[in-house]
Amino acid sequence: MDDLSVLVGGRAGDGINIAGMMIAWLMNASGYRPHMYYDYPSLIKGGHNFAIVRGTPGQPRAIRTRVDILLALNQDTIEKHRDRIHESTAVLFNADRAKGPGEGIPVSDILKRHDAQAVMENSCLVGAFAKSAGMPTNLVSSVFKRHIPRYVEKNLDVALDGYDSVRTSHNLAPSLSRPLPVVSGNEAAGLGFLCSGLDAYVAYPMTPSSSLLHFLAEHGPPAGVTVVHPENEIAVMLMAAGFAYAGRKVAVGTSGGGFCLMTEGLSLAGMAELPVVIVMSQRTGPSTGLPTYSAQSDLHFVLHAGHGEFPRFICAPGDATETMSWSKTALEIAWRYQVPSFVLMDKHLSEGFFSIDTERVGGVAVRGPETGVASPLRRYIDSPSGVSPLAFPPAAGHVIKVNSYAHDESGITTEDPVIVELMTQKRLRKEASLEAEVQRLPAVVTGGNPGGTTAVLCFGSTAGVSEEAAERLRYRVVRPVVLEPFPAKAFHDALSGVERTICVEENVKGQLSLLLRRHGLMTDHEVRRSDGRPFEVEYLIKRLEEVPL
Amino acid sequence: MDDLSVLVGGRAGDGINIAGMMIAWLMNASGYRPHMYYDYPSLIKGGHNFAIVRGTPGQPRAIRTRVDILLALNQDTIEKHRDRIHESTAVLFNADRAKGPGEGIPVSDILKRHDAQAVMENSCLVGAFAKSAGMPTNLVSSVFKRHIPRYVEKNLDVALDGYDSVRTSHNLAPSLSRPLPVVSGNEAAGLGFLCSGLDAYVAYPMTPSSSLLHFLAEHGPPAGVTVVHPENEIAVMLMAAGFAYAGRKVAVGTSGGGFCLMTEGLSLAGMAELPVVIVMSQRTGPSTGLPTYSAQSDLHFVLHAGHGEFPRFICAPGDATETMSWSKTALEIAWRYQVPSFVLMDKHLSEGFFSIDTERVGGVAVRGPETGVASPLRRYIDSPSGVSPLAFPPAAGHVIKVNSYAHDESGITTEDPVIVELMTQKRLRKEASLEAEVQRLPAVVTGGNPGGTTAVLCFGSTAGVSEEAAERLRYRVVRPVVLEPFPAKAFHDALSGVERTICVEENVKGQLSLLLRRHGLMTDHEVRRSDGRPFEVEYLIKRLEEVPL
Amino acid sequence: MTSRDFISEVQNTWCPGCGNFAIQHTMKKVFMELEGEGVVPESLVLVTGIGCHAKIADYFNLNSFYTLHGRTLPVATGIKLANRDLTVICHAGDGDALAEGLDHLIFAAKRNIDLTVILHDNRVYGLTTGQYTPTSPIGFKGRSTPHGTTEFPLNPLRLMLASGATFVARGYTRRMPLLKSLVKAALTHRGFAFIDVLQVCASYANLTDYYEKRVYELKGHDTGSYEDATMIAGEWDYYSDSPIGLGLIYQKEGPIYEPTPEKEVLWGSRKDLVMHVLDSRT
Amino acid sequence: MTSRDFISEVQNTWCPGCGNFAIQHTMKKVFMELEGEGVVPESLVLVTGIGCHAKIADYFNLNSFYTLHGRTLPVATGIKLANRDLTVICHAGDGDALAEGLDHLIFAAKRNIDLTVILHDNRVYGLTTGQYTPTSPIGFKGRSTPHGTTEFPLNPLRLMLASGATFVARGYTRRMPLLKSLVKAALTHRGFAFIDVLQVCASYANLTDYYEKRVYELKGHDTGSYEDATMIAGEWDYYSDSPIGLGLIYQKEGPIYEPTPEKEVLWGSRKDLVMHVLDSRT
Ligand SMILES: Cc1ncc(C[n+]2csc(CCOP(=O)(O)OP(=O)(O)O)c2C)c(N)n1
Ligand SMILES: Cc1ncc(C[n+]2csc(CCOP(=O)(O)OP(=O)(O)O)c2C)c(N)n1
Ligand code: SF4
Ligand code: SF4
Ligand SMILES: [Mg+2]
Ligand SMILES: [Mg+2]
Repeated sequence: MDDLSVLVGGRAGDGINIAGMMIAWLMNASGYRPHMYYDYPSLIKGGHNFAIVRGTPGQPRAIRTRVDILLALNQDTIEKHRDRIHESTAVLFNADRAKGPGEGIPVSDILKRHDAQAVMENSCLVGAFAKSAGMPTNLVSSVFKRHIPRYVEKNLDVALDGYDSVRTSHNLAPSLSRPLPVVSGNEAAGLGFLCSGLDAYVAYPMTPSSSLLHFLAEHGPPAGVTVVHPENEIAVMLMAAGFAYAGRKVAVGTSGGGFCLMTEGLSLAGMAELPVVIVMSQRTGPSTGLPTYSAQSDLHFVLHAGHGEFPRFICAPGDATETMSWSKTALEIAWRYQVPSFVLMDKHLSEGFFSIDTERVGGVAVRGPETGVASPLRRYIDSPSGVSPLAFPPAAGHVIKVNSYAHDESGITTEDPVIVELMTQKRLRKEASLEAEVQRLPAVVTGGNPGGTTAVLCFGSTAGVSEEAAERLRYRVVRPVVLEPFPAKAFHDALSGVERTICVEENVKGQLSLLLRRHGLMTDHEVRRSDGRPFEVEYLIKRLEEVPL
Repeated sequence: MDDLSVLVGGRAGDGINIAGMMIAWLMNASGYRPHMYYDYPSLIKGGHNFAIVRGTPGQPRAIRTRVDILLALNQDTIEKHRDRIHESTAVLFNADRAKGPGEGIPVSDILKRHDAQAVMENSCLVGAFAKSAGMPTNLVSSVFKRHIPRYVEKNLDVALDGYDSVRTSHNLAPSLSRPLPVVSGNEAAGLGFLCSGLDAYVAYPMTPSSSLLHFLAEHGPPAGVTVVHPENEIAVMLMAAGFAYAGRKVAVGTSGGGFCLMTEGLSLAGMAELPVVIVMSQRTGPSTGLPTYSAQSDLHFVLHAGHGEFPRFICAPGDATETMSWSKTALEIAWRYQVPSFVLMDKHLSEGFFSIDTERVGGVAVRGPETGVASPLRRYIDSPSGVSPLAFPPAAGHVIKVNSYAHDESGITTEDPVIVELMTQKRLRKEASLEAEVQRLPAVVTGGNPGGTTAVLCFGSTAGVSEEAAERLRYRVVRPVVLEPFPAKAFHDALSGVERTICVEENVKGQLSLLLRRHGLMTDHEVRRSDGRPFEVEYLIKRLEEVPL
Repeated sequence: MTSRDFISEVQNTWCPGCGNFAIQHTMKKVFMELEGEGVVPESLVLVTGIGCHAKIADYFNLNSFYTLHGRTLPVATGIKLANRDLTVICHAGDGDALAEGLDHLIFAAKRNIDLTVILHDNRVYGLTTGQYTPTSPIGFKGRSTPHGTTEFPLNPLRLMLASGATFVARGYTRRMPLLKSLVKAALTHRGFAFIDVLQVCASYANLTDYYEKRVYELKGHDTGSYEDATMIAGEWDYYSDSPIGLGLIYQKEGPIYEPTPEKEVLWGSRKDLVMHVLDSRT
Repeated sequence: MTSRDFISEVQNTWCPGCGNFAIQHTMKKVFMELEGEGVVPESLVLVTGIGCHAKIADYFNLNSFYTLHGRTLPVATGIKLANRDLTVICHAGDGDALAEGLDHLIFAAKRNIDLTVILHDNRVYGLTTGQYTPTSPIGFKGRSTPHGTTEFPLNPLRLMLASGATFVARGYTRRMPLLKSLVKAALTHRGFAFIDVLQVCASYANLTDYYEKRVYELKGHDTGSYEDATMIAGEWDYYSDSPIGLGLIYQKEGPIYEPTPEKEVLWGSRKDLVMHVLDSRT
């Protein structure tokens, strides 16, 4: 077999995410590319948590409903996931907290034997998984040694006893892929920023964007990145504006509610032409909603947020590799055009794990903003591209003025309709330049069966599942990665020969569909989900099959 | 003549708006319906201010470029408005601060004669206007007595000397219309709210919404309306949520930047199903922009503001009479469907003055929300319409829980996908009910030449100028007053027989046009203006005539 | 709703050992006492932010408004202005009320609006898994500051005193009888009452040992003296080694916020008012 | 940019008699003095809110960031963190910094970020034509409170002291020599400096007579004592009849805010760091 799905479940606080990651690393070390989905309610202890880890020789980017190995730290895990169990599923459970059917593991005995704490239960199950999947013990030791930060030996002892207590149920076909780094979508964004010269990251914690803050707070400062967690999201956006004014490359991150509070500052960035990157990771709304579940329901909010009209760039990557590329691109574009620039993500992408192929990571080359100073510097001097040269204080002999009011080329407030119109046109021209830039980017991705006459349309994190389902059904996938300025021509080109379109989205209103209408495409069918859970491969196939011909 | 346009101009602090209002009242008393546009920069003293007052026997709702009488308190006024002067324009100026051509008025002599202060300059010019327009002195005295709060006699003496110092240049045709109340768009909204039982108004000052706060702060409390001006707009929206929870009919008002700060609370209102009316008065953006100038550039922001998806009602009235009707309707709809409900305005409408025909004021009849309690009360109990019965604390024997998280029918937090989906569907069903309600409203207005095959499409404050221009050109005007849920059927019906559409908007992106595309209508031509100034009748006609056939 | 169960049937998901249990228990006891004294439970309204503390909205079988992160105060103010007969209680977090929504807290105090704020001051963002808050001690290593913070904490008591609060107290979740008397006093205080409750967070900031060594009960100072109160509030700076006084720090009577001084409806009917306004505009 | 004209050619539109002129003039003198002492004008950055006060951004021929209503502080903080060599000065309004964006002001003080706030405290919203602000006296009849406010004013000095500000002073636009020395001291103070400038608003809150009768220059108190400072700051409550002390109220040295304690770049290059992270994830 070469497509293994493992579910590990228990209560919040049981270390389910760590167990999932260990399984991912074990797969990785066996030459299987892992993808992990982590499902947890918004609480610290108790409640049902589970992770699904899927490994295949090529990178999987979606999960299946059916699992091959189910690791249950408690009875709940078995009950809640009955529909994932099929005849060849190996169910391995903590015999103290659950009863079968399946293979019980005497976890408390094993822990007692090694004088280990309750938190090591998960290591025991991970060991059992390795045996069940037919992995050798030396692989287990090397992965534990590499990835367990504390009490490695004891954890390993526990794991190996777990290993010994079950049978091998699946024999993974050998795979020769070399292990790749495994990172979350948020970490990929952080890595992209680090590569493209980020100077500062400012954020207020909010699921599912927080882990980007955590990542950069840990790794940023030693690399010279200033990381600030201020009083609230209003301050976040405005601090970022300050950094940008002073010439430092800055990004912010948040989710819906926090983004609401940034919209006034966003409009300021639009008017004052300040480059700011916004990582906006969607979760189920409205309002506090389901903090730890996903959605694609803020697309139009992000498209239109902030009062007044100003150019912006929005990209929505589909997996970790793309996230790393496009976060580089987003930062570069922000500076090249002095615009707010969005990386639109969601919980599935932000907190999902993927192996990442750094050689595939692209992104536009760093060319940087137009700099150089006119004398005396006019911060908003008009130009054919609409982009003005940049300079930052202190600039000898120059004053650098930015302004949230309508202003003249020097940044001085004006109410003169002629100047106002001139500057409005300048910003519009900047948008046109940005549009031309987007034409040079891989802004639309085609997948599945390139000749398919039925096309699945999607954006963002549903990329993986759409492609896998489409491959099965011999459908084409056409996916805009850039959503603003919308790559209309490339999109229509990618649709050539298509007779039937199905738009797949995680929202109730069909937000991509609405956007496409604006560009002259009326989608034929809609497949939507809005309970915060990911489309699993089988489920999406079924939903696509249900769509009338 | 029966169409009189008067411009009065001077510096900020000269009382130009008061002069304009006096002229409006004089017209009103002469049986002419006045409309006033007031143009001022964002400063307290100095700078150029002017008002244009136009009177006709029927209600004018737009201004003309050409003026018939120009009243100049200073030279600037003459210089800046040269293109408004035509051969029969009477130019009357303060001879101390301007020199002709035209008729100079010895203002300082007159003031000295009556020992009057400099602030009374404007009364002198108003008197001169009355003479120039051929109004009798007894009309001047009665209007002054009615509308000047202090030093009536002295102001009147000054006015009558101004009267005597010029010739009569225009003879208004007699009109028998009875004088109607003259109010601003904001005041009309306030009156609509008072009529429909508003309990509380919460706002933070922001041009051009502030005068609604001022109006209700003055007239609300004696009528039992609680008016609060809190620390900022976040507090505004959340206080409103508190009022709504406790069963009090509440409205808030703001403009773009302040609205940004309300978006998180808006999404809360959507999720918690709290009825809140938002008066959103647009001004030129982005960001601080031009605080005292107009725009229609926040339509899509208002359509999509707040993260996640929830039903909302948006209406955009076109003049004061409509504003009074629709603000009643907006409040009623908010409560009937427990949704956020918008009155979308702009500077031209909010601060423009119109006479108002109270007999024409409609608005849905007050039917109120479904109330009554289930036992035990479930605040979000599902129902065929999606609307749950309302009750407010204290409700004997019941607990009333509202919640920003995804919740069950009782308002208790849930992460269960089945319940989440149920409640999402309930909100969607509420939207469907609201859609059906909109079909019963006069949600689309047709004007101009009803049989015209060219249709001018517009929304909000451009109603008046579009209709006047369209009448001239024998075009039809089709104007949605409700923008969400969009009255698609009524709109398409109103367009029947139309072969060519021209969309008139005060923004750069064509926001109405984009919205119409979503509903299957690709507009043919666009006429836009984005410098914050109103379309004047002649200007719009010219622009419409330039549109290729 | 006589003799009722104040606690709802919702499954409680606070971590074992969490100080929120003590707060919940204390509130319940006070509510029961109040009911005994004739307060109808239906007139109680709990307003919570978002965070671990806020789950108390679900856990009480009482009217509640589960608001947004940082926004208890404006919502509570709206409710109170809408109906003066309701007893409005904010359960706020330290991240909630002191970072995201500090502005509102200060203005509620300034206005002396008649409601009570129970600050679940665990000195960490609990629900978002452990970042520093405004009251975290300097050097705190949270997930957003893994190298340790470099900021001194805010002293919420001093801030509240400077803002005009008329009832300022400090409680501690491991001193429940005192906490109960403070909550009772706060709820019966006419005006804005603020209790900074030092709440143990078992998972991210378990300061039990630190507190146990330092807390003592305040006695005998003049609770009506602003100067004394400021000094007492400053005795402990929320990070270094000094005694931590628990109890009522300051209380005074002051006028309760009313948006306008007008008390009576001057117009017989809305219609009369509208007619009057329209009339004046002809 | 040697020997330069600090004042720009933009037409000034403050009302005749407005106290902002005095502030502008004072700033200019301090800037000139600083230039004489070797501070390059290009290293000065003015950050303003929105309001009458904020027009100073246009009126100075200096680097400026004309922000949003209420948001001087976070922008200024970003600028300062981006480049420690800049001298960052916030010109904020009382509505601006004490209502709309109070949160930020308190956090800037808490962090002791090295910048200066000049509060143009005219005790009214000037630009929006006269509504009450947090420092308006009780009973103020503004356009949003035509029947008179019912709220006591905030005392910004006490708030700043309670927030950890290390330089707190009060100036008055009709005492320019004192104002100048305060501004100079604030700009040379290392850390967060706050000056509450009582600014006459000629159009909506002309309190000249009220101030002239009451102001006096503070002398001889221990500016290093928090307790003394709190008392002095409270002598006048911003509404009733008591002397109004002008001058430096409090100053102390404290560590300047740095987001993280790390000072050096540990990784030779970003690439090395990225490689290291990726490596640890296989
Ligand atoms: C606008 C906004 N920003 C961020 C969040 C994410 N968030 C939820 S709870 C929380 C922190 C809670 O900390 P605290 O208020 O101290 O409560 P505790 O969990 O410690 O009780 C944060 C940051 C949010 N819900 N809304
Ligand atoms: C978010 C937001 N709300 C409201 C406004 C409108 N506004 C502009 S200036 C101002 C008040 C200014 O008062 P203050 O800060 O005291 O400055 P002053 O004019 O008195 O100098 C207000 C409310 C705004 N620009 N932005
Ligand atoms: S994280 Fe802390 S505050 Fe939250 S429930 Fe657990 S112990 Fe309590
Ligand atoms: S309104 Fe007041 S603060 Fe504003 S410019 Fe005029 S006098 Fe100065
Ligand atoms: Mg906390
Ligand atoms: Mg002010």
